[in-house]
Amino acid sequence: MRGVLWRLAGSLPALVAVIVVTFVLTRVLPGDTATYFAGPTASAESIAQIRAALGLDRPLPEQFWSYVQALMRGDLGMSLTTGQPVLVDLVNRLPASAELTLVGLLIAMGIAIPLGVLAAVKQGSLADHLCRVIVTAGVSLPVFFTGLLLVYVFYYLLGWAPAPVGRLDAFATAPNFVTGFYLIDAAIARDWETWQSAAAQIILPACTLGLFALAPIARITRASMLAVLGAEFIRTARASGLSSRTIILTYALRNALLPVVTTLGMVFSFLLGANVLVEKVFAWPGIGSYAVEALIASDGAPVQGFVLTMAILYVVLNLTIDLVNRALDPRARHS
Amino acid sequence: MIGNEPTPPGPDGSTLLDVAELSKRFPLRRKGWFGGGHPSLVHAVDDVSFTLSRGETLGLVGESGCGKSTLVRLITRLTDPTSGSIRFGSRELADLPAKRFARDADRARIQIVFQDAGESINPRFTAADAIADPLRKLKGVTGPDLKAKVEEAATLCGLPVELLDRFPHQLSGGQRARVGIARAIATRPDLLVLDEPTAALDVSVQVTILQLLVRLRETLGMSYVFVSHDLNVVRLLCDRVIVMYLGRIVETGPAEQVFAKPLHPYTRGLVAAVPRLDGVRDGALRLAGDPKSPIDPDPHACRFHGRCPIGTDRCGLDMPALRRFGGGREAACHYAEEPA
Amino acid sequence: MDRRDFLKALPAAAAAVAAPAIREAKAQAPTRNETLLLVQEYGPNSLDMQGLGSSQPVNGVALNCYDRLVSFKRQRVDDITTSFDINALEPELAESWQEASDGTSVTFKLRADARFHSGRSVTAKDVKWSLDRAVSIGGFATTQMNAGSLEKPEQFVAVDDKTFRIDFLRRDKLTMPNLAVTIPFVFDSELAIRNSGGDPWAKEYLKNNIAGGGAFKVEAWRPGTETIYVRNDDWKSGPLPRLRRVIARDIPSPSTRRALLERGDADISYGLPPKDFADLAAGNRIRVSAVPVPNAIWYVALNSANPPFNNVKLRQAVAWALPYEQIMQASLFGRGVPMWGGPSTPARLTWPVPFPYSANIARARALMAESGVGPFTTSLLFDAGSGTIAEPMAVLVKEALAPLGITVELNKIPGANFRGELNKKTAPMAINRFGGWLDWPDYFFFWNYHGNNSIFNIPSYQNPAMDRLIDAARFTQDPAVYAQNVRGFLELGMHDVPFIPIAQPFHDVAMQRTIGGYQFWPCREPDFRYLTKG
Amino acid sequence: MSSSTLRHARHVVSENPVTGLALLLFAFFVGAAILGPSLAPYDPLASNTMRALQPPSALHWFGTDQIGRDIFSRVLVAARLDLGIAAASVALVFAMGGFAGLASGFFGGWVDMLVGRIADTIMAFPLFVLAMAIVAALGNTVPNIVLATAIINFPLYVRVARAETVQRREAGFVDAARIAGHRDMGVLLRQVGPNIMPIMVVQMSLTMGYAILNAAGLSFIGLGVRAPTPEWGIMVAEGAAFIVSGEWWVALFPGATLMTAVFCFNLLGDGVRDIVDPRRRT
Amino acid sequence: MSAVLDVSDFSVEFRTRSGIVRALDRVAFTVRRGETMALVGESGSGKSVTAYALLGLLDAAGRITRGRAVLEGVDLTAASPSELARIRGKRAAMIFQNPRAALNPIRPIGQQIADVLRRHAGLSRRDAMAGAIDMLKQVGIPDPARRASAYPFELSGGMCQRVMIAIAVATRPALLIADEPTTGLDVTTQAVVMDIVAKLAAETGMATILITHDLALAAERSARIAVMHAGHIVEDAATKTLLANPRHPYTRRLLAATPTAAGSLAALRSIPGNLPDLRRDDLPPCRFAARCDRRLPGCDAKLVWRTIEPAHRIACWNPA
Repeated sequence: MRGVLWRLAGSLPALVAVIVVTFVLTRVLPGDTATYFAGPTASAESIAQIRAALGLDRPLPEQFWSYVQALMRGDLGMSLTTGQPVLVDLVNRLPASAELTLVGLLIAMGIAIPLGVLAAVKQGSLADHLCRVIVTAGVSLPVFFTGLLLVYVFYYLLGWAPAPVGRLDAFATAPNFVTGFYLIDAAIARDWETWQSAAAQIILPACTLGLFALAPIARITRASMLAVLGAEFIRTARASGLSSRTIILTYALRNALLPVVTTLGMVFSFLLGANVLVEKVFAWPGIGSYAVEALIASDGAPVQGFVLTMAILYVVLNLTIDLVNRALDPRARHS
Repeated sequence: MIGNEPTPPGPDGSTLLDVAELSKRFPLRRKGWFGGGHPSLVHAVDDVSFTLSRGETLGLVGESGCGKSTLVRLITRLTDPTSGSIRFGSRELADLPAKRFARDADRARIQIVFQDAGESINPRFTAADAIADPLRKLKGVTGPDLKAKVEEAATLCGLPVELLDRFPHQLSGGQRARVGIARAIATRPDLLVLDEPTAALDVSVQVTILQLLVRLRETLGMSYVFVSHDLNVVRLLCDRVIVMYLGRIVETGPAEQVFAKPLHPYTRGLVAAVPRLDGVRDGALRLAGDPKSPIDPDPHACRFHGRCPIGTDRCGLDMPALRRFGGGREAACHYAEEPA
Repeated sequence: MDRRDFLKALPAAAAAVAAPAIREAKAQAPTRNETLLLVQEYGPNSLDMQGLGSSQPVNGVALNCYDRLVSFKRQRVDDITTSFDINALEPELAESWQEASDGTSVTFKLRADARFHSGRSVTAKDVKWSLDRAVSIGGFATTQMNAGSLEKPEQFVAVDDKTFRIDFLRRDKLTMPNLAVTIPFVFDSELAIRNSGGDPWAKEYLKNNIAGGGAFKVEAWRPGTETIYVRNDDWKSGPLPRLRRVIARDIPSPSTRRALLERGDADISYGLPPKDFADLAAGNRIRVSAVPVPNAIWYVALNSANPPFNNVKLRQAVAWALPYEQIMQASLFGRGVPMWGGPSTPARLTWPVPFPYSANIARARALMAESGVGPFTTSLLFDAGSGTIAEPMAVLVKEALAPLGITVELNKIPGANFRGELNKKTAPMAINRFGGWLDWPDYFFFWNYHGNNSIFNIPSYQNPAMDRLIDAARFTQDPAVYAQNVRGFLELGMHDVPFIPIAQPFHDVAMQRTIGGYQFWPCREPDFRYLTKG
Repeated sequence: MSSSTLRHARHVVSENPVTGLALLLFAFFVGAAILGPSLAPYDPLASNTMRALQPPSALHWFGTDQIGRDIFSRVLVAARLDLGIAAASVALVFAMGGFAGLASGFFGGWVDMLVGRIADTIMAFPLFVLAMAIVAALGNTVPNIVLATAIINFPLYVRVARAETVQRREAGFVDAARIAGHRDMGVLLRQVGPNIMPIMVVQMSLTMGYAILNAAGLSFIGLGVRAPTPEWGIMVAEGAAFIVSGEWWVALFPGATLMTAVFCFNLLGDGVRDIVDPRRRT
Repeated sequence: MSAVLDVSDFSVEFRTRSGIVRALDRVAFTVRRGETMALVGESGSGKSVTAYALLGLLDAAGRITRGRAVLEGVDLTAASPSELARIRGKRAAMIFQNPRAALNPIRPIGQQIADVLRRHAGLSRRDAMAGAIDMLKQVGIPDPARRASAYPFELSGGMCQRVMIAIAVATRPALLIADEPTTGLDVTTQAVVMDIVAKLAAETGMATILITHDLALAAERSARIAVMHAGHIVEDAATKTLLANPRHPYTRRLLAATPTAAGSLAALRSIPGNLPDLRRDDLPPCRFAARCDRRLPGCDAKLVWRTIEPAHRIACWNPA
């Protein structure tokens, strides 16, 4: 517990740095919030007026101070593009991104880990080479391109996938909010029609993401599996005549999972960032596309809010990985 | 060269190295909320004193974790001591930070042969590069002069000159050991520290390396500090021996006598545990269990207390100091008796 | 805008967003045939078109969820499209109106049965509050009101419960038409004030809530995701809409929107790239309604205030060098009316009107020589947001100017910064599209060519002669004087070419064959009141 | 490289045909990058609206785009820019991250702390969005794209260099170098540095692919290289609008080329790793 | 006493890139119940390969090319991988050097012992754990019930080696192969660990093969020593006989190079030359011939195994 708190405290400097860097970045972004607010027909005076009202005419440190004060109150500012408080937008959109990323990650794990294990167990075999080519091809696909292609083929040409209109079919109703994850919420509500719609909608974008996550996971699984299979304790296990099932699953895989878990964390945070492009293609109402739109529109507050959310997520993620590692590895628990 | 006069060599038999009350403690990194309390200390080397004469070979033995390696790093000035003195010739080296010592004039005079010759040679260096490195850096030798000196050192160590352009992985274990020795003697040091130089070698090769070391000591007039866990080898090579236990010296004396009639119960256990070609001796002394933790040891208790077969309550309350015995021997045990 | 206001609004906004999640099942849910699925690039960022910073789709909210006093007269243009007559008005909330004989005011009689969604009867007080708000709130709404000489709250008088009068500041032909655009819509002022939290114009409340009496209510609004409208069954300002529910989904990818239409999953979409409209129009599965956007052109602006384009010969040379045909083909895919190759004097006194230029490299070279400007490098600004059209256009312009010794660097600016860049008025060349809601030539010229140098005067064009012509045309009552001045500024514009018109764009809307009743308005947002399905 | 390394390389290629294929592709891309502009059958910038959106044919192998430019020529010419950006950013991050990681691992203490904090901070950003923000803030020029790509890769390089350095910090040869009179900086740059080089080279070839993707992604969003410069990401973005309408070649060829290039570099990264360190093969 | 393991004519090859390594050539020996036999040799002599090959633990490159190895009536060279897996750990077990690395770092030691019991003795989870705790007690680990849930990193090297021994002998195997079990341990710990092995062997009557490079350790701990050189067993005799009367030139050389508690450095002699390259096709029949000072012309013709007196075999035409 103390270790956890320590970890949290240790991540504070990074969070502060993130806040500062984002603030500076958004201030140097070209584009002028006041001009945007003033509307197309505004005069110079009215723009100046609005600038003063927004506090944009004050010196940067002062602006930063009021930004931090607002942050302390949980106020992340307003989005110009959606017209909503950034916090509300983020709260509404985060589950969409998280659900998409998690499902993508699960798909990737479901394929990559067995593939990596197989490749390691049959090192140098055809399966190994094939696995290498497949996962490398997966990571080589630009997600923006894969997404388009998948939509074109599976929706437009074949009609197998539902219309890429977001998290639910247009005529379906969102399940009652419990976790914000439609798949879970619909299951809780036992609303299988909605569940099906949500599942059908998520499958293509999640695959697009998953394809991208395949390689790092398969790669690290194979590498760490190979390292573990070559370890002396595996030789002991074999010398003790344990079944190959026990050796591979209980002895090798559990040890091999330690670096995999660490990588999963990185992959997850990487995917959270990478799904900005996927969300755009699939009209997915997540925070990624939200941030990109805002960035393109030089809309600072959502970008700041997004980055801050991601930074916090990153911290939480690392913490989770730490905890998982502790659960898996007695040595980590000890130190 | 940084304005330090190199120590002038003294006559054979005079004191070359005088280590006094040398200690090294490592703080343990402890994550406290406000860093409160004193950090725990690992007592790696604790209050160690000894001298080494010119031309002498001093053996250093003890179990893993007894502080041998730290002591070696201290006297080769790779690490700074926590307290104590290291006099090299007439010069005090303990106050000189290891960083500064790197280019000191005396750096060339204290060299070391590392335990694993393969690992101690930069994999991207050829044998010649490795041997040339200290010559170039410490003696400023360059050009053809350098080549000659490298070849000379190699030849002295029985390393064929044609192997000089090979990389470490292209050499056999024995050849690598020779490269390691050639590098160490290239600058003609007065003190050579040998850190288990034959531990990774097969017996057949070990013999030649040991014989080479004896020959080099005689021709170059060096003093050795020889670290090994193999008591038989130590006995063969060393004039005197130091036995360490948990950072402290428990016994010193002429090698032959220490192994023949150990005074300290730990030395007795150690000697008894060495397998012998003449077969097992029933009822030999066994040291069961493991050494205590070196972290914040009780300053009043004998470090061997608890594992000692003859220890009494007194040993837990009163740490025995090194006592002198006849024949130039010392032992740190309340119950050690003058050898018969 | 105070950040504290934002925070206070937070729970309300969150509730507004969360509320639909606990929608109760309606007794008689609308059938799919009564539900329209509209897919658009992006949705409204507010529910209040009068508010600051409202985006284009908010016009749709104003149009469908609020009523105005009057609307333009609807006018059928082809078998799928109904447009409007800007010179004729029809009743909406007002059942009749009467201009005073001295021409200083107009008095409206409000519909007796008109009720807000709240059930309260619409009164003249509400109309006054709404128009007061429009002229006082600042930003676009106020500017638009001012364009019709609607400037002060004192102009608006609630005579009695159902009688409302507007006093004219001056005689302005734009005053009455300006009452039919999407700005002067009528709020339920009591509801708004009750929830205003002390703000006289209830900006925060109205941004997130509908307080009106239009034909539709907003059932759910998830900014950036979807907006769901349901019919107001008690609507009296017109025939009850056939659609009972409209789902407007934000689908940023145009290819996806096209695919949705082609596969029959969406009913209607607009804002596709011209190529897609061209393809869809050529096929017969999807219907495409195309209306040339009134008062609008795609143009290349040349900065007339600074060298080198302050040289009129150089501007003319450029106008003679542009590859109009190629642009029309490769960039607009024919979705527009050509604005080049016209007679040397305006063929008609309307706007836009074809300019006399066309691609003629020999004339361009000659004029270039005459101008005395040597080879130079310049840059061409365009909006990344309309990149599908502007980018190929820019590339073609760049290529076409190379033979004249003009090296053009393309400067693609992300949407939000584009306006800021334009505002700097320093860009030597810019590609842009402008359309005024009120379809008069002098309206366009006032905003674009006038020396008052509004933001839309991208070339920073300054010519006192032009200003005189425009001002004279704007406020004359005499048709002959008007015609003379319009002819004058059109000709001057053609000669000085600070703007080189390329084409008058089509406003394209693609829809399933089952969709009928498409209505085009100046704001260009779809009007659900007339749409039918099945 | 010693002759034994070469022999080993040859062995790796012969044992692993995939690496051979990657090498072949690599040669092709490098060739395109060097010779591209002189090999291109058409001017990559010349439009011809008469021949707009032509499907692939003998005249135009990859077809033509919206304004009739030859896609094959554009794809070919783009190789130099795309690979150039990737190579430059990888070289930059190699220098920055490699040294920072080396120093961090070697000296520990506050250097390690500082470098770790910087890397942590960068990692806490969603990387692609950070790259977007940097480019958006500094302006979308090629040097800024290179810089942004380098910055987001920085933590990765630091991590690898640091781990490798820490592993070697305690190695015998480091002590040997000290004994031989090397000071810290000397040991760092001349002893440890060259030893972590092979791993860093592997890292470079592995991140090349990612760097290409990143640059193309930025261009796709509109924050990268400016039109009408031929660049794979922009070309995919431009072509994306035409996929549904059936002009698949506009996006497909640049997209497939982009993919192949990244694929090639990723495979090559594995191959280089095999050559440098057979035990690490994954 | 009956033979637990009878190895005859046992050859192993490794296929590598640079050629076929003839790692073992016609190795033959017998271990009896309760007997401890030492396989002694320098690195590369093939002593570990022998152990690995016997238990079917060779990696993919290695294979047994000829010979038989009969363990209690079962020919291990003819057994299928799954049969071998059932024999390993049940009837023949093995312990290794570097015990800490040889244990699963993230599995409690008790579990690791219990895994073997469950697999081979078919015990329930609970019985297996009880058995594991009992085994820990037998190998002299204090407080076994509590230590059973400890992880390897929490134990000293000596303790880990005891756990290894517990894993190996948990199923009362007929044969224990100890592959350099004390290399890397301190001499004091080595003595204790070897005592435990001896005690367990005496209690259960299992045969032990002690693989070591340390002739002194072999002398102290085994009844019989087989000396290996370059894939051959060059001499195999009772320990006393071998030390007192070594006949093979290599054995004599090895003894002459081994430092003893008495004697001087000058008296030690190294062995000239190197091991032959086992990849060579023209490997001489006697692989020591090139280094041998008693070499005869006949040495180049054929290798001979001779029993020169009961229980003393050598591979030499010209023994000392």
